[in-house]
Amino acid sequence: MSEPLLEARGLTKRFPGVVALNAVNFAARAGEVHALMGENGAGKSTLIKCLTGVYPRDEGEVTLGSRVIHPRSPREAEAAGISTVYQEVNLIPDLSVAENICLGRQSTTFGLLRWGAMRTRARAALARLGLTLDVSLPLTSYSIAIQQLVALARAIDVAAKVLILDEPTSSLDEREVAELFAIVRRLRDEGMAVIFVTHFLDQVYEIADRITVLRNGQLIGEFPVAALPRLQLVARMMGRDVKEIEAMDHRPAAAPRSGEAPPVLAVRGFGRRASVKPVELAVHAGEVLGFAGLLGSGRTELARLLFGIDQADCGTLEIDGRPATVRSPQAALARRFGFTPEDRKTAGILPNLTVRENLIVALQVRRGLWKRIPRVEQDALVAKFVAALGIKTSGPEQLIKNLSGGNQQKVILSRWLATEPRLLILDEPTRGIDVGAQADIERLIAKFRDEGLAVIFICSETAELARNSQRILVLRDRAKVAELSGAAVCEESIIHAIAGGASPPAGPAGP
Amino acid sequence: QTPKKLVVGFSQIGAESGWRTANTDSIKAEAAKRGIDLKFADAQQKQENQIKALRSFIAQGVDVIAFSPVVETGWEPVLREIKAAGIPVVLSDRAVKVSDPSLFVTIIGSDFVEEGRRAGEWLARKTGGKAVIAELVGTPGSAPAIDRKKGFEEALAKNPGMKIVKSQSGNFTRAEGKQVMEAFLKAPDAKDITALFAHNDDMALGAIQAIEEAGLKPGKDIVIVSIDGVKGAFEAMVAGKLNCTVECNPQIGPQLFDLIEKVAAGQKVPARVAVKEGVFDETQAAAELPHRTY
Amino acid sequence: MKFRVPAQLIPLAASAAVLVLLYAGGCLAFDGFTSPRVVINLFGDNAFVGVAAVGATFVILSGGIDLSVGAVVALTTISVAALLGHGVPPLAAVLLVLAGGAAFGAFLGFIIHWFELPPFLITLGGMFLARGLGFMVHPESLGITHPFYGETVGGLAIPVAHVTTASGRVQTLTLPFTAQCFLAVVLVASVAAKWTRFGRNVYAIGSSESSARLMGVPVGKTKILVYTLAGFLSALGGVVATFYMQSGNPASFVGLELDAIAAVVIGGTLLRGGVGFISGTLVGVLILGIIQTLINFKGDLNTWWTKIAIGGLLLVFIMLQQALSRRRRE
Amino acid sequence: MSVVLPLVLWIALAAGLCFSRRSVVFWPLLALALLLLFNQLFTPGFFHVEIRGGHLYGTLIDILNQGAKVMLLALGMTLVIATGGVDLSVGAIMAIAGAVLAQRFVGAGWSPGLAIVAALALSVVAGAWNGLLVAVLRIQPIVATLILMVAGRGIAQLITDGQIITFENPTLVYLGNGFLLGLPFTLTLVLVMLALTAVLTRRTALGLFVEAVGDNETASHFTGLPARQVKFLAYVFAGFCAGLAGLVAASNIKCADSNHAGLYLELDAILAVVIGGTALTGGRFYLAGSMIGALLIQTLTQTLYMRNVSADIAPVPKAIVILAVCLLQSPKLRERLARLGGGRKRRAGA
Ligand SMILES: Nc1ncnc2c1ncn2[C@@H]1O[C@H](COP(=O)(O)OP(=O)(O)OP(=O)(O)O)[C@@H](O)[C@H]1O
Ligand SMILES: Nc1ncnc2c1ncn2[C@@H]1O[C@H](COP(=O)(O)OP(=O)(O)OP(=O)(O)O)[C@@H](O)[C@H]1O
Ligand SMILES: [Mg+2]
Ligand SMILES: [Mg+2]
Repeated sequence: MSEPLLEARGLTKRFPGVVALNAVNFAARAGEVHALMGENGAGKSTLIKCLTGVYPRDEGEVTLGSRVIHPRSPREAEAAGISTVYQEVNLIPDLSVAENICLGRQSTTFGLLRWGAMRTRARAALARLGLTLDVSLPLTSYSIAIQQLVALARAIDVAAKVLILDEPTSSLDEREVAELFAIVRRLRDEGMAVIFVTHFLDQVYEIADRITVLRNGQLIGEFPVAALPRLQLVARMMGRDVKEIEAMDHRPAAAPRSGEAPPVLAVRGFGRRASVKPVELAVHAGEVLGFAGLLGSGRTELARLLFGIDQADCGTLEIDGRPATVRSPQAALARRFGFTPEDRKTAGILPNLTVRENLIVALQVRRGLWKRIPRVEQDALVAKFVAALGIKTSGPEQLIKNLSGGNQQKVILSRWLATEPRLLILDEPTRGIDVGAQADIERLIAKFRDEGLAVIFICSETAELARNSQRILVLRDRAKVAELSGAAVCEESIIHAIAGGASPPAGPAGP
Repeated sequence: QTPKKLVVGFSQIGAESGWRTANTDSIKAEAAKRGIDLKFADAQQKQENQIKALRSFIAQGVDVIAFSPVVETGWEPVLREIKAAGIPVVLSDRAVKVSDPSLFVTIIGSDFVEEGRRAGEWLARKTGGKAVIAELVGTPGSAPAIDRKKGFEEALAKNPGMKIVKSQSGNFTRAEGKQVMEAFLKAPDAKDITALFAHNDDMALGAIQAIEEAGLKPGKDIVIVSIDGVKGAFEAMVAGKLNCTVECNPQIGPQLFDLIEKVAAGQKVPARVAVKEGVFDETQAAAELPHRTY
Repeated sequence: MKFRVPAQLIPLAASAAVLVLLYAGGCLAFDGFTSPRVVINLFGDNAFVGVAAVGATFVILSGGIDLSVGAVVALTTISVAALLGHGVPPLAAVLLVLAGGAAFGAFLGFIIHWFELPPFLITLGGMFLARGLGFMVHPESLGITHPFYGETVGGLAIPVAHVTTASGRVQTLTLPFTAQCFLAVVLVASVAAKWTRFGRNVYAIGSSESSARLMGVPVGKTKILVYTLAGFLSALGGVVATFYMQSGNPASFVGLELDAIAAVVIGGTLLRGGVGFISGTLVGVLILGIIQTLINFKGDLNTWWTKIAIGGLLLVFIMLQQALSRRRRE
Repeated sequence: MSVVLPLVLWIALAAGLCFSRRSVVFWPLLALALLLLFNQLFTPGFFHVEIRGGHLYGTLIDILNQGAKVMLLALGMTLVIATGGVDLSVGAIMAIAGAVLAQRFVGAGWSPGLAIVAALALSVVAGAWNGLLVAVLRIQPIVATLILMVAGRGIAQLITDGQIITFENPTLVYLGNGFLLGLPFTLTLVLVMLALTAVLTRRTALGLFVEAVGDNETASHFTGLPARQVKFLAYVFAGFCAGLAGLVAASNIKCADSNHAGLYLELDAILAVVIGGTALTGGRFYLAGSMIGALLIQTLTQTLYMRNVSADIAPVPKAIVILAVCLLQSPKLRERLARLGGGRKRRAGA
């Protein structure tokens, strides 16, 4: 076993109300991919931020090589040879892609930037990930997934000794993950230490050499991958018995749809210029309709259209078989629709408000300005959902921005569930969520579906999509290319349809 | 054939007080009466705006430029430019400090120092040279505030029995005049105050309210003298609440355009023309009030 | 590849279009508006606002705001006048106040960064401080009579055009030194904003401070530097104002910061930071200037109609800009 | 009286400080207490309160009465700032309200009640105009309200024809000068408006909506929250509050002075709100904090008057107080101090 390259001993970090890290030891070795695993809120991101000088650590020591280091900022960490991609996309929205990749390391002549060189370098960095973009466009003109790739391109564009990736793959599709892993392997073989955080177990077993597990800020242990089978890993992360976990894996089977009630929502020839080509779809009470497609295939845009965030410019929409319009989120809410956006940070949470307020806001909007939900009822609701979804928070009055990503997502889900919706549109609800919580959410979806909720489920994980959906709508280039139902709802046919092979028999939407 | 209409550019300071509005009205009315094409620009109390206005007068090719300067300094460059363009300049109301006196032809207006001096002298006569005075100063840094204070203090210097115990700016406004006077009256030594000197009538009128609210009789318990001579001041004098106002006459329109026409015609004019002004106290107020138009 | 105006350039282009429209309108409506004097005055008369506004642009790009501009300009003018009055050589006086302005800005920036306080409040405090200090330096306006000002600076003007005056004399029009300073500052600042690391860091911080920190941008250093630069440029604006008026006055330039901010925003820079151009500020300053020129040429507005007209033109302008940028984005 | 009232004041302050120990309001309150303490010790006559003319009379009473304008403005401003905006036009709206009041009453011969209603109605219209520009046309708030800030004062002067219009009507004069139960009527007005605002925001969902919009507009929009309407309402309310402040200001000096009414008061209002703990970026708001902020500013003004600090250098102490309050409030400073103190303790314990 080689010597540790980056090593932390006795690292402790306290936040008001939480001990995010409690005397954690951690060691990454050169030429090795080291996975950092744990549930939401276990302290993975905090560990990374302590290592790279974002947070000052309360106690502990960090060594790089044989040297003790005290980075006070990511800049110093990078100078010392640690390159990091932090969780969530942390780039500059208004700057161009090229600048985002080169910011802080631009080459200059006589103190002046060389824009041409910068663009070339950015294009090259993106090409390593198999991506061709117009690098002079501002970052915001690209989707979250592209942004995540840009962040990765930025991280690997620098010669570092240690590369840290905090959930870099949460928005990526298989092909992109494959490209990324090829690069990671190459870097590892060149002698770099790679630290990798993810909630995708498959990816861990595909790429990692060693795993460190954290739980509630405690170090659970460090294991070679071979010594830690999947179930063991999950058990360690969750702090349960392997038996318990095995029991958990039994998903409730999807109940077949009964009755011939009109669909909760049906659209025909529904689309928007330069955004989504006219589509036809119907979703019934008690079923989950999945949207499959590659990045940028238009799933999010279709969802926004259905929820009234963007307005359709053609086609008709029916609710319960009657013509209707949904021209704003307000109207959608009044129709008892719900929508959890994929971009949690900018479109989901109200960062400086409390968990309680974030949770009740949609219900409050539905009740109207004058009928304030009494505090007792609010507290009861919060208590109910915190318990039901297992939201980890120090209390209902905690600011939501201080929750880990997964727990934020659960709060937003609760926000809509509290309104007792008839149709729930979930855009990547399990992105960045740990296995336990993911199972929770999947179980909840099934439960509410069985109670008569109609669900539209967008997810880039085909397996997950297949597992949870009754029917699947496949989109490619912003147009509907197939609809799968019954036995066709399986990973193979989804991938087949996405890839654009001869589509399997796809029945037209609607009754 | 009709003679070409005289074009005059006038840059006014603003409309910061009733006095100033009356001044503007007088100038506009007189120009209209004489059939002069008046280019009027309001500077919103900013010197930089005035300079811009003067420059645009050059571009418009006016025959004569007149203006009431916001402050005394800072005119040298633009006046030189005007001179280069061959346009004569008449100052109204306030003076400017320039190294070259040929940069303007003449000035018509009041002498702020003299006004302050007259107020002080009147107060000395009224109180027999013994007074404990509170002073409401104008806007800090403004020419009237500086000069009126100077003149007033000159008059006091001759009367050792008179001293200023409180002095604070009321910004030439009623609201602040009242607020500052309220504060003056709450000091432990407020009982000693026997007189008030306000740099303009508006502040005096505000202060009168504060004095009344304190249960004192303005004009009796505290002798009040102010400057400007607006209508409200005369009304207050008639009501016995104000004792004296030193006139600063805003209605200079006729005199101003007499001068301008002479200047335009190339005639010789005196370097300084004083405005007809008086000092009015309670005894004359009732007789004068009907003649007050502003 | 299809040609397309980059989205970020649209507001700037719209502002420039409006500027041209306003100028053309003035030429049609008024005699004498076509005179080259009008254009020269536009640059010369607005030079000090412009210089200060460039500083404000950096601050706004970085996501902050600077309310101390007017007070610092006033403090600078009176300080220069007082220093010259005490026999300090002009160049030394100018250098001294520039250093003072930079130090003042650095002080504000330091507090804003170090204690994580809102720039609005701290620079408001700075405004009061500078205003009071100005009156402490000298409580009333002071003329500057030093020959350096009259002759040396005056001699730096560049002849650009000839006009015939009403009396038939041919006169040479010059671009005053103040305007040259303004244009030079715009040029240097544009380069600094677009072509230096510092400039790009400013944009990055304004767009997303937390991301910028994680990406290794020296946030604290950049922020302090931005306010230092703003203080320096405010002081330079003050120096330009002394060239312009040859006097100092502690009570002057009240509300100049709002003019500066308005110019920046009209120039297409977003107040939230991260988006905008220095050249936009140039356009913004010229638009505010031309609005005033139009009112002066109109020549019959009294105080209140002047105010209403300024407000109205500002509104018309903003609507036009919005309409143009919306049309172009479609 | 002279002993009782200050005593009551100090007890109330101490209680307030204890009560708000964990809240944002603590720091501005502490600053106010410190400033008052300074005056108690060093400014003779500051705490002197007596009964004169059947009502309380003294500097403390002046602070309440003169502070009322900024307190009223700050109420509306708090909501506007909480939505992530700012309203620079409130000073101009004050001038408009005063101008309408005086012109309708004196010029048009309306009854005082009608004149008041007209003034408030026009203020609401002015607020709605701002709301329109910000919420519907999506113009940046600073620029949008700058328009009315410039033009509004012109409109006020247009209404009064540039003159100062004076009035003596007892009803109108009572607004800004009257006393109710020995205390200034303006205090009652402020308390009623404060209670009204508190009920409006905390007993309905308006407060939550305002905070949500200010915190993250996109997310609010996505939850179906009527973000535009909420913003619009905030500006209308700020207009109404400014109208009330304008009435008080005009009544206080028994005339409409369009050129000076409310001049630069928008800055004081913003300052009061921010000192009170509401962030300029929007989100959480603190009505009580804003009131304390306004009182702090007025106390400071009164202190400068009482101590005869010359008006031209008065900005310096004002700046020092602002910076001091900011530093007091800065969590960063406390964090740094705590780390220093904590480090020492730990070392001492070890
Ligand atoms: N800035 C902060 N202030 C207060 N508490 C924080 C802060 N950042 C993190 N925490 C808390 O620290 C704990 C660890 O959070 P962390 O983000 O490290 O979890 P994680 O393992 O990365 O989770 P996820 O998988 O959801 O990203 C959580 O309880 C979180 O609420
Ligand atoms: N590879 C790409 N190149 C350029 N633009 C892209 C690319 N991928 C996505 N986009 C842009 O991002 C927008 C977002 O598409 P949308 O979010 O609807 O896709 P999606 O299927 O939901 O994918 P995602 O997984 O990113 O959410 C698209 O309209 C497109 O403009
Ligand atoms: Mg994390
Ligand atoms: Mg998507």
